[in-house]
Amino acid sequence: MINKIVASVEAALADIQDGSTVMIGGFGGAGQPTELIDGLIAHGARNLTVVNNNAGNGETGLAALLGAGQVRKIICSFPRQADSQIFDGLYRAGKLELELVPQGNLAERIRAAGAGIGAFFSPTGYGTDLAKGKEIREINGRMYVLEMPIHADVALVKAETGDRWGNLVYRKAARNFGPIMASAAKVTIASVHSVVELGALDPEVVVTPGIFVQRVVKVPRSASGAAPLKKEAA
Amino acid sequence: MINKIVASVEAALADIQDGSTVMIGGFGGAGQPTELIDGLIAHGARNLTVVNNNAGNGETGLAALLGAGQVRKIICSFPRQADSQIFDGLYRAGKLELELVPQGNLAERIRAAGAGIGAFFSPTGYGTDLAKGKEIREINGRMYVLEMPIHADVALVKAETGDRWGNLVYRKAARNFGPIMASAAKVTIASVHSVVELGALDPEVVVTPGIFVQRVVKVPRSASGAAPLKKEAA
Amino acid sequence: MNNWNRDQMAARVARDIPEGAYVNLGIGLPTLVANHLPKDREIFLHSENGILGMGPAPATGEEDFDLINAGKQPVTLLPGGAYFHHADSFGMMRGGHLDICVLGAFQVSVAGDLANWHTGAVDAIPAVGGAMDLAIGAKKTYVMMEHLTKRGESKIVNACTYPLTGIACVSRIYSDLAVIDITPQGLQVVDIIDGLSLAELQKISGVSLKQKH
Amino acid sequence: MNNWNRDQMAARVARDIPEGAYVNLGIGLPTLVANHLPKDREIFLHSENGILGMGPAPATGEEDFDLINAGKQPVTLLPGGAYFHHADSFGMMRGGHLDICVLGAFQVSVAGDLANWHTGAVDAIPAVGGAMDLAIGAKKTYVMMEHLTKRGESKIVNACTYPLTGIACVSRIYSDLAVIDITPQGLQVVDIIDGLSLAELQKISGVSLKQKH
Repeated sequence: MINKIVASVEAALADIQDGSTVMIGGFGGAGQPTELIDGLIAHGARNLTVVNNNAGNGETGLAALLGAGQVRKIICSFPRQADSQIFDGLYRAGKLELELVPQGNLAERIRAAGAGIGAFFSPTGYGTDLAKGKEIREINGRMYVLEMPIHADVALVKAETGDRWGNLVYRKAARNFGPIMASAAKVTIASVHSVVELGALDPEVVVTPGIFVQRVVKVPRSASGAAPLKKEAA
Repeated sequence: MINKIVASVEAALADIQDGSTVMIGGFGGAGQPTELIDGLIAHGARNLTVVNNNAGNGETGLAALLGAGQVRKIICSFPRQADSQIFDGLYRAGKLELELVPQGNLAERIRAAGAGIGAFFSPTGYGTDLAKGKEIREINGRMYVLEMPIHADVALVKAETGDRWGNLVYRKAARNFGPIMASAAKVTIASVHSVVELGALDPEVVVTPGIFVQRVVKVPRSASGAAPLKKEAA
Repeated sequence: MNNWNRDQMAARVARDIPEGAYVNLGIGLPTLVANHLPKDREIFLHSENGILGMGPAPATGEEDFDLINAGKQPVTLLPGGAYFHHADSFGMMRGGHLDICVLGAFQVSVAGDLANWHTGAVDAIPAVGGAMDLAIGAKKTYVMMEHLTKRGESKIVNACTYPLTGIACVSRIYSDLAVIDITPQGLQVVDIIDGLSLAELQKISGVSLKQKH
Repeated sequence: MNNWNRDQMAARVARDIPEGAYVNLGIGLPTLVANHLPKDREIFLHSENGILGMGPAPATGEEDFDLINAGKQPVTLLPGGAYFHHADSFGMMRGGHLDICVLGAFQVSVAGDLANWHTGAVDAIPAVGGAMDLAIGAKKTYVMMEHLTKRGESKIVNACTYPLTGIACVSRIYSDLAVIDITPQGLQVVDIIDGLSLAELQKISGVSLKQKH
C-alpha cells in the first residue's frame, strides 16, 4: 500500500542535501509553508538555492531561513518589501546572490520544468534590463525573450487537504505557486491541515494529482492557516 | 449585467465567418460538442480550418462537418480510425489538407496560444518525420523541436455546468481539450447541460474561468451526455 | 487651476472601464480605482496571485490570510469568482485575455514605453513582481500617475531615463492634470483639468501634445 | 519451444512493475498488462486523455461515455484518482513524471529507436496520437510486441526502416520469445522462453545479443 503521509516535518525533510535547489510556495504569507521552512532551518541544510516569489518578510519563515545563512542564491520576482530587512542586509553585504525574474516568467519557467518544455519564448521583459544577455526573437511581428525552465530538487508547498496518494487541494489564493512547484521538483513535500481517506477528494477538484507529490505531512492550522492578518503579512 | 448565456445554438454560432479556424473539443466522443457541431453544419460556414484530436468518427458530428465540405484543413493527432471513412475519402481525394501533430504537442501548442507563449521547445517528435523542416536545438544535452502556438477564431467546447459569467466545469474525462481550447480562441462557445446561478460553482473547482468564455448555451443531456457507449464512440 | 486629487483620478479611470471588462489594477494608486467602479456595471477584477472576480476589502475582523491581493492586502471574492494557480494567472495576463491593466509609473515615453519598476539607483534593491507581465499583457495598458515628480519634472518624457518595464505598451495616461492617449500620431489630450490650457500643459510636460478630436 | 502467449507476455510485464509506479499502457497489446497487475501492489495507471488512477473496465450497463481510456474504451476511476485537462496530462508525460510506459511496436532498433506509428506505406493515412509523447516521456519505455512479423522478419533491427516514433527511447523489449534490455553495451537477454537457446534467439533476431548477468 502506498502511503505518502509522513509522521513529522523532521522525517519529511530528513534527506534534503546541502546545495539543493528548493522551491518554496507562497505569495507573501498566503501559501507559505511556514512549518516546512522552520523544519528546513532545524535541519540545517546549507548552500541552498531558493525559488520563491519573494525573499522573506519580517524575521520568520523564509526570512529566518535566509538569516540562518543557509541560502546561497535566491530566484524570485519581488525581494524588496517594507519588511525584507534580512534579505536586504545579506544582499547588500554580497552574501546572497539574486536572480530577479518577472513574476510571470518565474511561474512559466517553473511550469515548463514540470511539463518537460526545453525553453520557451516569452514577450515579458523584452527590451528591459531583465532580458539582458538573453536570446530574443521576432515571431509574427512581436518580440520575445527565450526563457529556460527552473527545475528543483525539492519543493515545499502548503496545501489544505491531502490523501495518502499525495493528492492535494489548496485554499483560496494560497494555491498560487503550489501546483506548479509540485510539478517541477524531484521531491515535493506538502504540508496540509487535513488528511482524508482515499476517495474523499472529488476527482474533479484535485488540483495537484499525487504523481507530483512524494510526501505529505499534517500540521495544525493555527500556526499558519487563514486568520486575521498578522503583522508579518503586511 | 453580464449574461453570457445564449438562447440557442443558432444564436451562439451566428457570427462565425467563412475561413475561420475553429477548435472543437473532445477526445473521440467524450467532450465532443455534438450540438455545436450540428449547429455549425446548419450555419454553413465554409473553408474552415478545424483543430480537433481526431478527424471524425462514423457519419455524425465532426465527420458530418467534413462530409458537408465545410472544412479546408484539419489539424489533429489521430485522424485514421476504424470509422473515419469520411475523412479518409476526402483526404485521399485531396480535398482536405491534414496537419498531423503529436497529441502532446497539439495540446501544448493550444495551451501556448492561450498563455501568450511565442513558441516552445518540445522533445516530442525529435528525429521523426513530424519534425521535418522544424528548428531543432540541443538544450542541456537533450534534443528539442521548436513548436508554434495554435490560435483559433472560435472554440466549440462541451462542458457540464456553466453560469452567466461563463465559468465552466466539466465531467470526468470529457474535460480533455476543453479548457485549453477555451483559452486559445478569440470567441469560445460552450455547450453545457446545466446553467446555475452565479456563485453556485465553488470558486475552488471552476476549471475554466469565465474570462475564457464568450457564450454559453444549454443543450439537453440526452443528445450528447454520458450514456452507455454508442456505436460512434468505438 | 485645481489638480485632480487621487480619488478624482481614480474616478476618471473608473468611468472609462466598460461593463464586462476584465481588469487588473496595479499596486498603489491604481488600487483606488476599485472604489470608484460604477455600481451598475459588472467589471471583473483579476489579481495576479490567482483570483478572478475579486471583491472589496472585507470588514474588520473578517480578513482571511489566504485571500489577499497583489499588494498583500485582504480582499474578498465575488459570487462567480474563481481561484487558479500562478502559471494560469499569468497565462491569462500574457495571453491577452485582460482588457485593461492600470499601472503606476515613474515615467512614460511618447512612444508608450513604461518605466515603473526600478529607479535605477545604484544602491537600490530591485523588485519587479508582475510589473513586466502586466505592462505587456493586457489589451490596453493605462498608466495612472502624478504628472510631475516631486521635483517638478515631467513624468511624460521623450525617452525614459529609468529602466524600462515594457516597450510601447502604454495606450493612455491618467495624470492629475490630464488624460492623454498615446497614438501612432503622437500624444493626444483627451481631457484636461479646468483652468489649464493645452499650451500650458505642453510646457509643463515638455513633450509635443495635440488636442484629441 | 512454446512462445509466450499474449497473456503470458502481459503477466511478464506486470511482474516487473513495482508498487507505487505511475504507468501508461499504450493502445493494443499493452492494455492487457492491466489485467495482470499484482493485486497486492498499488500501481497508478495514467491515461493520456486526462486520467490518473484509472481502474478496470466497468460492468456491462455501467459504461460511462465520459470516462474512456486512450483506446476510447470505457473504464473506471479508482478512489484517489483525478481528472485533468490535456495539456496537464501531456505535461505529466513529457515532464518525466511517469515511471513506465508500455508501448506496442512495428520495430525497435538496437539503439532503442522506436517505430510504432506508421508503416510508411505511400497510401496509408498517418495517425500518431500520443505515441511520440509516450515514447520519450516516461522514465522507462518498455515495448511489448511479437518478436517476428507475420512474414517471419525480426522486429528487432539494427536500424528501423519504418518511420520513427522516437530516438533511443526504448529501454526494454518484452516479446513472445524473450525479455531484452537495451543498454549502452548492446542488447542483453534477461529472460527467454523454455527450449530456445540464446544462439537460436540471436539467429531469429538478426541482431547481436548477450546474456544479461
